[in-house]
Amino acid sequence: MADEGGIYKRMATYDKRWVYVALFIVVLGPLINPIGMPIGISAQTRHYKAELDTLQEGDIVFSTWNMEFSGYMELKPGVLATHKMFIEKGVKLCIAFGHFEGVALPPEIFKQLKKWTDDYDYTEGEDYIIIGYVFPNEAAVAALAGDFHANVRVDWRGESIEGTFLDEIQNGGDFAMISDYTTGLATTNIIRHIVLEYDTPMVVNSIGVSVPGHLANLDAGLITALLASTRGGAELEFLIGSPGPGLKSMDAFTFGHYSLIIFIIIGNIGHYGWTRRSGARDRTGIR
Amino acid sequence: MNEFLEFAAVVMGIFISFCMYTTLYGKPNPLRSWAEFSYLGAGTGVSVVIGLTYIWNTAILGMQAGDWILIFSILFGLMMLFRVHPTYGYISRLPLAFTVGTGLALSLRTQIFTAFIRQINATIVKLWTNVPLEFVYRVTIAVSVITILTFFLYTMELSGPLFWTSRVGEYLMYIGFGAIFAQTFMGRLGLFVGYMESLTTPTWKTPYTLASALICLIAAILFDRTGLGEKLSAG
Amino acid sequence: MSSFFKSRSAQITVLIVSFLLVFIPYFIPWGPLDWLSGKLMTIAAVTNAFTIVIAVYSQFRRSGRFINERRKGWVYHIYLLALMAIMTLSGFIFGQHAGAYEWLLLAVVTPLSSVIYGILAFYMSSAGARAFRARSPHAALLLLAGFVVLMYQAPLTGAFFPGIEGAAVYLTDTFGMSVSRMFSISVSIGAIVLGVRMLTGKEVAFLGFGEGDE
Amino acid sequence: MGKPVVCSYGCGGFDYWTVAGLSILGYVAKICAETDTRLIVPTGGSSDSYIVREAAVDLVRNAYTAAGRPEAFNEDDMPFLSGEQYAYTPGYVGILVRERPGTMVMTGSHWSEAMNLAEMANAVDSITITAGCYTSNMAALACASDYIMLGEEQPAAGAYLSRDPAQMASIRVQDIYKFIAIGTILLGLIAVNLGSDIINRLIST
Repeated sequence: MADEGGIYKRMATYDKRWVYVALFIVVLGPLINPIGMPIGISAQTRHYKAELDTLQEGDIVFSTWNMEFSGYMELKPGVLATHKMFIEKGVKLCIAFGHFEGVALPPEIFKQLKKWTDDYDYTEGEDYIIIGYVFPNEAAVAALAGDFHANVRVDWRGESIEGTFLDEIQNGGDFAMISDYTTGLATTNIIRHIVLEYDTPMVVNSIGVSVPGHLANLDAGLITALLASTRGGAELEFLIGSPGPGLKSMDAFTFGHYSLIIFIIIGNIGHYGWTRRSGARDRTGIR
Repeated sequence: MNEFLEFAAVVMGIFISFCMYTTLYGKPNPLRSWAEFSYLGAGTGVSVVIGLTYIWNTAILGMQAGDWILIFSILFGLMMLFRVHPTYGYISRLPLAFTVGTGLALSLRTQIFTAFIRQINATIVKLWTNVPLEFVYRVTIAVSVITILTFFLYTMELSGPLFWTSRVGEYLMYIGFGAIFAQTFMGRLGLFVGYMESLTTPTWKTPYTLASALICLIAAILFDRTGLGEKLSAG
Repeated sequence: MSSFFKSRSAQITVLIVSFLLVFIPYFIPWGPLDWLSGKLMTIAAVTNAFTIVIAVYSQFRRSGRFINERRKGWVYHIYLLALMAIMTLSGFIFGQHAGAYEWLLLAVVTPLSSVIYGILAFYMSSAGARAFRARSPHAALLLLAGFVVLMYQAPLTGAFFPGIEGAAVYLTDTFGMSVSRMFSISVSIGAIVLGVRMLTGKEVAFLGFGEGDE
Repeated sequence: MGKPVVCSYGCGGFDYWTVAGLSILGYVAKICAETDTRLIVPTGGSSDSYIVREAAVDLVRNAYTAAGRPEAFNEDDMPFLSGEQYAYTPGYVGILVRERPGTMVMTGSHWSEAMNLAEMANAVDSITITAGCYTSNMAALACASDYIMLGEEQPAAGAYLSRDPAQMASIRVQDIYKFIAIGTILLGLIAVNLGSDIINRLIST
């Protein structure tokens, strides 16, 4: 009796750590030996690129990095591909952080963009200014949106921002566009206190978990375009013809999804083969 | 930072990462405790430096530039610290009332528009357009929003039409949850794949990554089998 | 003086006045009031930033007890406090772009932050594998929708089976979006109602007042 | 079963979800005090959470006092796990792995760490009762937990358990507003499909 149900019981009650081992293997494998399988391009990403194409040389974009260093791991393809477009177009950037880990991002990001910044002579102070961690809470976002220079006097190295292209910015409405990269953090507050107040167009590169929420904002006209997670970034790399970490990760992305699908199938076989007959209960909150 | 120090930091970062991944094994071990307390100490240190720098850049430099009203931010900030004092805790009530009052004003004055009116307005649309698919989209959204809203009514008995709309709403909600679970999984997988990509690029990192993974897996199993894991891990 | 702080009605008055001074200028633009409202927001932002000091104090208090009483794992707490001190002192002395601060940021903080956030993929896999089982109508609908969107999100599928984009985008952009929209509507109502409770003094626990306090 | 109970009220400041989480914590603390069950309450998780922690300590102390067992209250079982979300998470997971509680009740405003905590509680065979506070969290926690409070079921549960008239009245007001929202959408759809966008213009002035 003990082993009754045999293979079906094992399929229904296997040690979940095998799921973890499988995920490590299917992700690390293709990263170490890339295969380069094809990918489809979504309409959402095409619209995001079209929105960026409306920018002109000299436009000042508010590039808001509302991400921890860990969130950057997911948004890296979208961040790098979008900033390559900004550099090629000669757009000026005001870069702000929404998390204290943001201070670790500029060295990492501009190291990956070095070829572009050298080719286009794109320099800090002239073409981009990093004002640092300025969004600790909602009050700080609202204050900065209303009176920029009363709340931002120095950049992230403590040097004055007077006499730079930021002199043209008095409030949130003076930016040509807000380009947000977000794991959540201050994005909702930027929509509330800049977009709603000044109608500044805002494009968002969001982690997967926040996509449903931003779809509602996109449909309500609060944001103008949405780039979804690693996959959106990989599609943008493809559209601008500059393969990077996104396209390299797509094989692992495919296998990661397929491994979950396989485990779901195994679980359902085990459920119908053993759980239903044994009267055991699946431990889940779904009614 | 010179080259050797940067190399050492990267290799240490790889090893400490897999020490934290031993959490997946599900049993306590000293490698995981070391990683946990490393992050607790260094992470709190970073937030202290960034937090106090923000206060300096905003309040102190602001006052030096003539914004004397900002003296209240220092005064209120110091009063806030009494929150943990056993006897004089009541001193923190003034700055608390002030910050909660301004916080409420900031969120309420815009939330009614972004999260309520704009969302209702976006649902009230012409259903029929000359694109059949768009008609299907708009009807689905309208029916879903209305029926799911009825599922979350608590203070009235759901009988008659309300019974059926709430039942339909519950089923449509679970379809939504299925789609949202998959999107959330895509995001989380993107985080993990993005980090593994950074641990294998440039390629010189790959041997250190595979070695750390193997060492930590073996260590987790040995600590568990010998019972040392429980003894040597944190309380 | 202490009676002012201990008076519930006095603190609720402060709450209401600071609320109005920031709420009204949003609807009635008037120069001096706009200026004051902007300054109050900056003051509130800086006041909130001070709470980091309470965090460090609470951490020292808890670790101190572990060390003094030699409780299990007390060595880890010495290590924690030492690392916190090194990070803080190095950040202020050498700045955020040099010294031990920069090294520990690269070697400890950013890797572990990436691990702890990225580890969710594993937990979602095991939870999904356990829960996506067609054992009830609700679970079957969840499984079907999840399966279609998961298949679509695997980049390879779209290249061979383009039709899946239509089905998956329909599920995410209608049902998924509707669930988000519904929660957005109902949560905003809840937040507004909570705000009214606070302003009318019905919710004062956050100020440290008990039930009977006056 | 002799095992402890872990109950958390979230990492946020005093927001909509935290108030509900505290009401549920008050009820759980009362039961634990009456049944002499050890209660562990992880606190911290964000800079906003410092303000809430003091209120939570008072709440649990009062529950033990009301049950006639003030000496059983132990503030060490309300550990502060840093003001940083990703330092709070491994600390909380460490408590689950070491204490292996019989039940974990996770309410209030939790963010991405909720999945870590729910799956680890499942791994140590705890009964897992959770509440999600944003859409993606609810979908994932619905799969990972044994029992879940969806969306506003959490504040409704908090009001029901605390018997606080103000919270009960709030749930009633929210239902009325939901009816207003449903009515507005229905009226608006009828009007706009008959050619008049009067409702759209009315609500967006």
